[in-house]
Amino acid sequence: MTEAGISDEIKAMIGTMTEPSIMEVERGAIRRFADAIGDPNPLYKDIEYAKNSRYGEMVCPIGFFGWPIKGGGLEQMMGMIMPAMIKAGLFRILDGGVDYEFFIPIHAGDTLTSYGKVADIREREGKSGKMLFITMEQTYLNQNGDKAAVARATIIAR
Amino acid sequence: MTQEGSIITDEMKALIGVEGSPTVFEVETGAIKMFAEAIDDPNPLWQDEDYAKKTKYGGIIAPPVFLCSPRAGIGKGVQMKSPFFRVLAGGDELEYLKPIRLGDTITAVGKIAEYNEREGKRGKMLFTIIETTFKNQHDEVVVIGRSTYISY
Amino acid sequence: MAEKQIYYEDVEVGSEVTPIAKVASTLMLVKWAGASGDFNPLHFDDNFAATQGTGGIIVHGALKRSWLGHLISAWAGDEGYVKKFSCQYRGMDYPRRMASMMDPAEGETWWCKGAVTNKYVEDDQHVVECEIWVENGQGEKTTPGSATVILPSKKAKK
Amino acid sequence: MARQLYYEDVEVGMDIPPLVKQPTTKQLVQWAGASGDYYELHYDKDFAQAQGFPNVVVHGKLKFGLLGQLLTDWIGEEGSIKKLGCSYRGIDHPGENLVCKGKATNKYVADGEHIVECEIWAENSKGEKTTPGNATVTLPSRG
Repeated sequence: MTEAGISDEIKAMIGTMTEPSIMEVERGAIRRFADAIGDPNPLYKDIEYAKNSRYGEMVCPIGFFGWPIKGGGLEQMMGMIMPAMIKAGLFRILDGGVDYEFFIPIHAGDTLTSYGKVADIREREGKSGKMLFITMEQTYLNQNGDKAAVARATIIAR
Repeated sequence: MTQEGSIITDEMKALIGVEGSPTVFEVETGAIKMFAEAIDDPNPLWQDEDYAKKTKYGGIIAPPVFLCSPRAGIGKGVQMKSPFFRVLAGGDELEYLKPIRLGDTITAVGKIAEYNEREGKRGKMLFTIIETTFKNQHDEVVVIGRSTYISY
Repeated sequence: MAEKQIYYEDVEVGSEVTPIAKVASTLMLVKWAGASGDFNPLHFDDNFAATQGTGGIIVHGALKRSWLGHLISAWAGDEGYVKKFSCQYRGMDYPRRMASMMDPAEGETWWCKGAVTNKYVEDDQHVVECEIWVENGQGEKTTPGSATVILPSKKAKK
Repeated sequence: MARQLYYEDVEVGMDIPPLVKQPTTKQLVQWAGASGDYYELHYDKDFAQAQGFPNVVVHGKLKFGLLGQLLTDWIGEEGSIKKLGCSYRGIDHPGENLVCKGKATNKYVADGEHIVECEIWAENSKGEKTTPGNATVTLPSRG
């Protein structure tokens, strides 16, 4: 693997952050979510049950990040990176998947602030030529400023 | 007494006025937004807090037909009886007493208000009118809905 | 949850994550669109899907991801905690059509499954790593993934 | 928003500015999500065809929602709706034009309120009123 092949323009984007976006977590959104995926857990629909649980309020299901909680400026980051990639002749984009890491539960009524960061850009020589692995990190903070979750999305460009 | 030839039985009449199980619905930003987007109604009164503050309402309110949905509980929880199998929604009527405000918790309770029968092209038809009363968290009636269901 | 809480001591490497069956009906896809806010017509409009080369309307990847979220959070129980979670979208899935108002037509049922791949204690946390996946009626893993779960320990229980 | 409408601006027989809509399959799915009405007739084409319809059908209550917009657009922020109702008489399909229209049928002052009664409806491209209804609104007065 060689780092030399990445243009300075692309390399300079590592560490770039997006504007924060703000989302409110509503009970109705959690209910619609649980109903849609067929998850009968009362933590997602029954306020009384949730209040008596160790969470004290309805909580977000695991799959809640990505959809409907988007944010984090994924599109904004892509918008910043794309022109440089196109210039480098890397048009084909593959979704390399998203990893989630959770730190504290997110409750209905929480206000999440998220921001995105271009965490890493690596170059690899694949069978069909040069490939770029771009890792974009989205961090979600709750209203107390505590880190609630981090999503790491990888985009492969070739 | 059941009238001669009437399809409305005493058993059905006994259901008039019996209140159904309540539906509780929170008027949240997301719910109003979904509604406004579904009918493609860009009125800032439904979504823009800064704008809505300056109006006579002093804050975001819901569009007029907002509570006319199964999610908000219109016509829900009411035991219906009909000699016929097929049911059509015939129409809805809403009466407004108070604005529906963002943040309200609305409790809907329905009941059968009346029956009517009519002779249609394909025989008898039963019109069941369900009245749904929507109250806010201050126990004020905000909307009364009258929904007509036609079975035939 | 009404189900019995699982403890760290209950699982071994190779233990099965309690499977969950899902039926991706057109009804579920429409509910998901509403819950997620993803209204791409590829997931509900036959005429549109016919122009996209997918062979018909397809199940949202994020819906399958959320099923896996259901699988792992239901298994971890109220006392457990999902720490890390990821999955990849490898294959397309087609929803079941509805034969009547209540029942989907004959066709496949999807299974969300998983197995424990590792267990260890770290920083006083009882960590269990799992491989998870969604498989279609032909047994193909269309959505493989992994999860890291913190489980309660019987030893810590008084 | 548009200029505020006043009671004095309204004459019996005058038209409410029409609202042209063309519900899409996306809107029907959005409506299902917003209303919780998940009846397959409104999004599953195979299901709709099995029921004898050429395509999926626009929810009646969605059309009612459009009539609500017709009125709120017309009466402005100072106006209020007292009553609003409609009947579901005909079927509409997504992708087809649906024009919401109305006219003032009566106006009077009662208990200090300036009241206007209207006939409202949604009509299809053939001019058929698939969703006729009525509304009672109050408007501010210049007097």
